[in-house]
Parts: sequence; structure tokens; C-alpha cells
Amino acid sequence: MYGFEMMSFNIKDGFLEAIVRGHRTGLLTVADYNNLAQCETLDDIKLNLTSTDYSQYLANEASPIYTATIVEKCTQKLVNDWNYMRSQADETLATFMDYCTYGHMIDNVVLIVTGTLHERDVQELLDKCHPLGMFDSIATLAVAQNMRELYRLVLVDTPLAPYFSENLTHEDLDEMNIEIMRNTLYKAYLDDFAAYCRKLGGTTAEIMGDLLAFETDRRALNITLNSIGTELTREDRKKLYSNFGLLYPHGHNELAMAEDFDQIRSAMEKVPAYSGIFSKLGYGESQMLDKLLYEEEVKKCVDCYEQQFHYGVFYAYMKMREQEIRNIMWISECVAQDQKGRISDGIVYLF
Amino acid sequence: MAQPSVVSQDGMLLAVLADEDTITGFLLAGVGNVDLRKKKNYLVVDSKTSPRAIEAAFKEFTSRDDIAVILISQQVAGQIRHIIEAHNKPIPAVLEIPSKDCPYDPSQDSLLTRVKHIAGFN
Amino acid sequence: MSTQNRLPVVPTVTVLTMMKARLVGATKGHALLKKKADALTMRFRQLLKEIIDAKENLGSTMKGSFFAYTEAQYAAGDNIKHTIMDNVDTAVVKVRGDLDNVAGVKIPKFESFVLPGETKMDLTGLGRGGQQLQSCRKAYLSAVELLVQLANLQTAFLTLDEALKVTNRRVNALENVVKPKLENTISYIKAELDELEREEFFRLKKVQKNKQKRTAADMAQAAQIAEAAAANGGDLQLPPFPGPGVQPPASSSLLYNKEDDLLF
Amino acid sequence: MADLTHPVMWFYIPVTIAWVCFLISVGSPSRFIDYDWLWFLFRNMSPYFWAALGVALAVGMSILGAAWGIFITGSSLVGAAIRVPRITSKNLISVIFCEAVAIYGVIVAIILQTKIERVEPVNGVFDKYAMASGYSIFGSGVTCGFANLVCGMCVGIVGSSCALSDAQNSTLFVKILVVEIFGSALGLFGVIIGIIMSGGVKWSA
Repeated sequence: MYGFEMMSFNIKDGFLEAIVRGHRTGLLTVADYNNLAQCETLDDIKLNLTSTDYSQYLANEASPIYTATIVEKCTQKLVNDWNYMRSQADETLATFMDYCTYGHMIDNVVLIVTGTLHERDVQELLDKCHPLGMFDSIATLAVAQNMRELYRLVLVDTPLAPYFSENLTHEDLDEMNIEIMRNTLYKAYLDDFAAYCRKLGGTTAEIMGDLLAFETDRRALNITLNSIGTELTREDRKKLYSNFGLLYPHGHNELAMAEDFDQIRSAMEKVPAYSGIFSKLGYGESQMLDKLLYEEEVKKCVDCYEQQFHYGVFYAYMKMREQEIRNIMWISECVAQDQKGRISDGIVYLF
Repeated sequence: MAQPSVVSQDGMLLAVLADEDTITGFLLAGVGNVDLRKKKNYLVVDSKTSPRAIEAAFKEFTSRDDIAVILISQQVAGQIRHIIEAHNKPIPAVLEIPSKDCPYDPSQDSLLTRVKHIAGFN
Repeated sequence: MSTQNRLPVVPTVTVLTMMKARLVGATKGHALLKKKADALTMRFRQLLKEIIDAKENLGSTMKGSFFAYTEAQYAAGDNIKHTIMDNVDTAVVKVRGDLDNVAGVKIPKFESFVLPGETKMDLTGLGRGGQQLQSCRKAYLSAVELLVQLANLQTAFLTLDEALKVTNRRVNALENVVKPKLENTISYIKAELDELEREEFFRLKKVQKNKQKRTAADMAQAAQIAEAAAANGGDLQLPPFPGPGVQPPASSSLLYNKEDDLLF
Repeated sequence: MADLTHPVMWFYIPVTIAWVCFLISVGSPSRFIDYDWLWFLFRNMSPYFWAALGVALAVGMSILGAAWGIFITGSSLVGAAIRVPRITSKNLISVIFCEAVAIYGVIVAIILQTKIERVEPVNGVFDKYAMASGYSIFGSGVTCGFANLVCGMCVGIVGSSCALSDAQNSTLFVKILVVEIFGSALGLFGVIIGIIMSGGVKWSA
């Protein structure tokens, strides 16, 4: 019943939608980035950032400030905003928001699992976890003594249980390369998220379908690109692709067979949405690709704010904020390392 | 004359004492080594690490016979300058590297000042 | 003066020969050591230049590596460092040692090498940023290579510095202590011997004088006897005696006396 | 396929069921629809029932629409105003537009209510004037009520967008306000027609 969420959406989610749009106005603009790019020291950057939404997070930082501190504080801002909205959210929206953070949760669980394998200190591991991917019982994972126990705990205590139980056995925890495990989980997660969005229906399904299709296609592209020349076989590679997206299924077959960048390129260019991205790239170069993909993602996220009454704005806000933090990190690193000539290479502007 | 100790043929390690980001890069290159007793050949120094701990780690690295080169970031080296000055054995070679947060400052390097002194003096 | 800066020896001709041999040895050793010191200094100078170059170079190389890491972090996310930290197993980059010989000084020489085979890191960043991670890895590998090179130079520098110091000390010791001492000893012995000789000469002269006196006395006596005899017979003709201050004839000089215990 | 849990379905499903039941069960069993019986049924309904129903629908539906609209606008407005407080007073105009819809309903209801006069049925049957008046008032109430219901929702949705856009870019406010004014004019059409319809009410000859 497309269009009727106009009448019913605001019943539960109007307030939060307005809030998230408010946060979106707080994202740095081109002018802000231009100011930041003029900075000479990290303190200048801090000073510039205090005139933005980050003011209260950075104002009290003592003076020799490091990139890591800036990034940490900016992330804190995102996390606080997110948790505030999450605690206000109605059940469907709350589930949706949880789905958005599962990506980080997968990273955290993988981190804890590997950390436990190497017998690291629990507290140290917890400090390293991404705050968006935290859940109440994450610390219990670290008490596991052996693989079998860990697997059982993962199944009991994490929201990711279905992804584990459907895709991995406890032997896998022991033997599988940690990166393959991570990507297997991520694939299961994206499939599940997409199914949930389809179930929500309406504008949300339409917009999230678009965003998630891009996300999964980007993953497929990256996995292919990064697995060329490694031990990963074609079959294994194909298993890591999600079961939806613009490339599914024929593009995936082609990607799975690809052995160099030009083959990937020809597979991707068959999809009109991506041919534009690749046409910006010269033949044979793949370094710029990441930035172009980030740009495309931000563009999609900004576009999704053109529509009202859907959940995509929350997902888009998270993605854009993360991109912004990446931008800030890039700028501060460039300034700290005296590489100012390269600042513009890493910033993805909002427009 | 200090007799150089015999260098083992099956490869020796590099040890790193630096901040997290610098170390991560070296670990990525494959410098890191954790042996069976969980002894690492690197020490991550952050604001919470005391000079005493750095000192201990440095002494341990210099006394280990499977380490040929110790890389130490200038920032860290600044904290234990006196020990580095005191270290005069050719093996392990102690090398000061710039760290990510502060650019390389040649005037801080104790070896380089010595070299420059000799070069300028002669 | 000579008593302090010379060897306590008995000034005899044998010792003098010995000392002279030692002086020749010391001079030769000094020349050799000087040559070695020059060789070392040359190498050392070269090294200094290389170290300074390499150290300045290090700044830019490390900067490049750090930036490559920043790029990787940008593409792969902040969490990637924990993944890398947790994946540390055994080192694949190691240092092989060797000895280099410069003018007899053994200098340890390092060479970094990468153990062949797949590493666990290969699949890191599979989902995103893997490429940047690989390029970062390459950047750091080249940095490690440079660092090991620098370590080489540095060790060589330290060893050579030490060796050079020792050699220079020896050269200086030979030049300023041993050789003067030997020379002093030799000149002392020579002086002593001269002294001895002069004493001998004087003694000989004294003896000769006494001898001549006695001869003159004898002659006078004989003349008297002869005069007496001439007066008596007049058959004996003697040259007139010049008197007591007159030199003995050249044939009677010490120089023409072959005496066994005199050296010259 | 349409989602059965969707709120719109909650409206369609009962209506369909009721209609089917009505079609099947009304009248004699021999005929599917017994028009004689229906005529009898409607002739015997009191015009006061229709008049009262019209008044009730006029005010009830209008207020439902207004409330819905205020609520759609309000929740967005409150959320957006957290970050950009300047929009609150300006965007109260959207709330006032919605409120106006309720006032239309109340006005029409009052007008309709004043039209109701007292007539006695003859032999238990009201004459045609009374019947026509009853239907007129009912029709006028339904016209006004539903027009205002939809108008209220329309103004509410546009008002919500208006609040959000104003928060992003204050120049958009006036532009969206124009749209909103046209939306709120829809309610007036219902009111006008309602008043005209009720104008011809005449309870007795």
C-alpha cells in the first residue's frame, strides 16, 4: 500500500524522523570542510570543529590533541545521538536501527572471538570494540575457555545467533580464516536486513532496497578485488556474495570468475547504475575506486532524505556520519603528517 | 674493540617500540612475532605506559639474542634517552624512527647528532 | 729529561742494536696502522655521509608509509588495527646477518628478507580496504628495508668508530710515545757510548804521554850516556828533542792504532 | 500482495465483509436484494436520525481529520524543533490550518443543528419535506465531514513536510505554505457545498 504510510508513519516515528533530519543538518558542509582544509595544526582543527555539532565533545580536550582523540570524540557524538534515538524508538524502528548496527556487532564479535583465541585481556578487548556494536552480554563471550563453549555462548548471547547457527559450525571457529568468517556473517546479515526491509514495505522497502543493493554490490566488488591473487577459490568467493543486489545473480557469476581488474570492470559495467562510476576511472587504475564508491554512497544517502516517512533516513544518517568521521580523520591525518596537498583526495562532500 | 657477536643465520627479528599506529603498520608488514610463551617483539606505547615499562622492555629487547634491530619511535626514545645513550653495542642496533603523530626531527636523534658532530668536527 | 722518557736499559752496543731494530719495527707498524686508520677514516667518512642521507631519507619514507596506513584506515575503517594486532603470529620479515670486512675490522651486516608463503594477513580487509592494506604493507616493507639498511650503516658506524678510535690511539701511541722513547733510548745509548769513548781516548792519551815522558827520559838518559860516550867517542847522532809540549808524530796517533775493543 | 496487517486493510476488510453480509441477508430469502423491503425500511427511518447523523459526522469527521493532521504535523514539528527552535512559532501556522478544519466542522455542525425543526409524523410517517430535510442535513454533514477529514490529513502531511523543510532551509517555508493553503482550501469546498445543501432544508410545506 504504497503512499499510505504518510498517514500512519508519524504515529510512531514522526518525532524521531524529524530528529534524525535535524542531526543531518548538523553534518559538516562544503564550507566547513574548506575551513578544516585550511588548518595548519590539529588544534586549529579542534577549534574549527568546536563551531560545529562536535563542540561539546571536543571543547574540554587538553591541548596536545591527536587524531585518534578527535575521531574517538566524533564517534562518541554519533553513538550518543544514535542511542538517544534508539531508546525513543518504537519496536519496528528499534529493530531496524538494531539491524543498522549489526555490521559493527559482527566486527566486535569477531574481535572478541579472535582475542579470546589469543588469550587477551577481556577489558582490553572490550575497550577496542566499536561502541555502536555493543550489546549487553558481549563481555560474557570472553569468558569462554574453548571453541565449543565459545560457539555455544555466541549462539546464546548475541543477537547474531541466527547468522552463526545457519552458516558456521563450531569447527569453523577454529579452522576458518577469520576474514572469511567475518564476511560470511556479513553476507548473512545483509540478506537478513534486506528481507526485513522488504517486510516493512512501502517507501522504506523501496529506499532501503536501493541502499542495501548498493552496499552488497560494493561488498561483492571489494571481495572480488581483494581476493584476486589469494588462496580464496572461486567457489568460496561466490559464497560470500549476498543473494540480492543489482548484480545478483549474473553479475555475481561474472565476478566470481574475474581474475583481474578489467574483468571486474566489464562485469560491473553491465549494470547501468555502476557504469557511470567506472567511466570516471581510467583503465587499469583501481585506487580511486574507493572514493568514488564512497561518493556514490553519500549521494544515495543524501537522496533518500528527499523522501519522507521512511526508515532509510536513519540508516543514511549513520552512513553519512561515519563518512564524515572518516573525512575528519583524513583531514587531521593529512594535517598532522604534513601532507596537505592530498587533503582533497579523501574528503567526500555532502551535497 | 667490541667484538661483534655472532649473527645467527636463520634470521633474526626486528623489535619495535612505538605508538599504536606506527606499530600496526609494521605488524601489517609482518614484523611482529609472538613466540610460544606469548612473548612479543613489540611494545605499544600509549599515554598510559610508564617510562619504567618502556625501560624494561627496551632492556629485554637488548638482552635477547634473537633481535638484531630495535626500532624505537623518537617520542618513546625521548622518554628513555639516558638508556639509549648508554647502549653502545653494535648489536642490536637501536634505530630511532619518526612516529606518526610528530614528524621526524633530526636534531633529536642521538646518533645523528653524534654523526653530525663528527662530520662537522672533522 | 732523558731519564724519564727512555727505556731503562744498560747502554751497551748490543742494546743499541736491539733498540734500533725496535725502532725500525715501530716505524713500520706506525706506517701500517696509519694506512689502516686512513682506510677506516675513508670508509667512515663515506658512512657518515650515507647515514646522514639515509636518516633524512627515512623521514620522507616513513611519512609515505604512515600516509599509506592512513589511506588503509580510511578505506578499511578504524577497527582494522585491532584485526592486524590480533593476527600477529610469527614474523615473516626477518633479518639475516653477515660479516663484512673493512681493513681487518669485522662489521656485522644485516639484510632483511621476507619468508615466502601465504600470510594470514592476505585476506585482511576482504570486505573493504584490502587493496589499500596491501599497498600499505608494501610501503612498510620498503620502510623496513630502508630501516635495516640504516641499521647496517649505524652498526658499521658504531663498530668503525670504535675501531677507528683504537687504531688512532695506537698510531698516536706509536708516534708520540713508543717512537720517541726508542729514539731517546738510542740517543742516550749513543751519548753514553761517546762518553765512554772520550774517557778511553783521554786515558789513552794520558798513557801515551806517560809513555813519551818515559821515553824522553830514557832518551835523555841515553843521550847523556851517548854524549858521555861521544865525548867519549862521538859516534851516536840523535835528533834534538822538541820538548815536552810537542805533539807526538802522526804515526803515533790513536787513529792509526788498531785496537780491538774500540768500535768505529 | 497487499499486507493484511496494514492499517488500510483494517478499513477495507470489515467494510467488505459487512457489505457482503448485507447483500446476502437483506430482504426475503427468495431474492438476493428485496427492493420493496428496502423501501419500507428507509421510509420508516426517522429524518431526525439522518439529521443527527449528519451533524455528528460533520463535527466528528472534521475533528478526526484535524486531530490527525495536527498530530502528523505536530510530531514532526516537535522533533525538528529540538535542533532548530526557530521553526516552532512559524510552523504553528500548519497546526492552525489543521485546527481550522475542525472549526469548519464545528461551524457546519452548528449551522446544520440550527436547521433542525420539530415536525410531527402523520400516521407514524414523516412527509416528504421532512424526509428531504433529513437527507439534506445528512448529506451536508457527510460532505463536510469527509472533505474536512481528508483536508485535515492533507494539511497535516504537508505541514509535517513544511516543518522538516523549514528546519533544513528557511526559504522553503513560504513555498510550502502556498501548497498547504491550497490543501486547506479543500476543506472549504466541503463546507460551502454543505452549507448550500443545507440551505434548502424545509421541514414542512
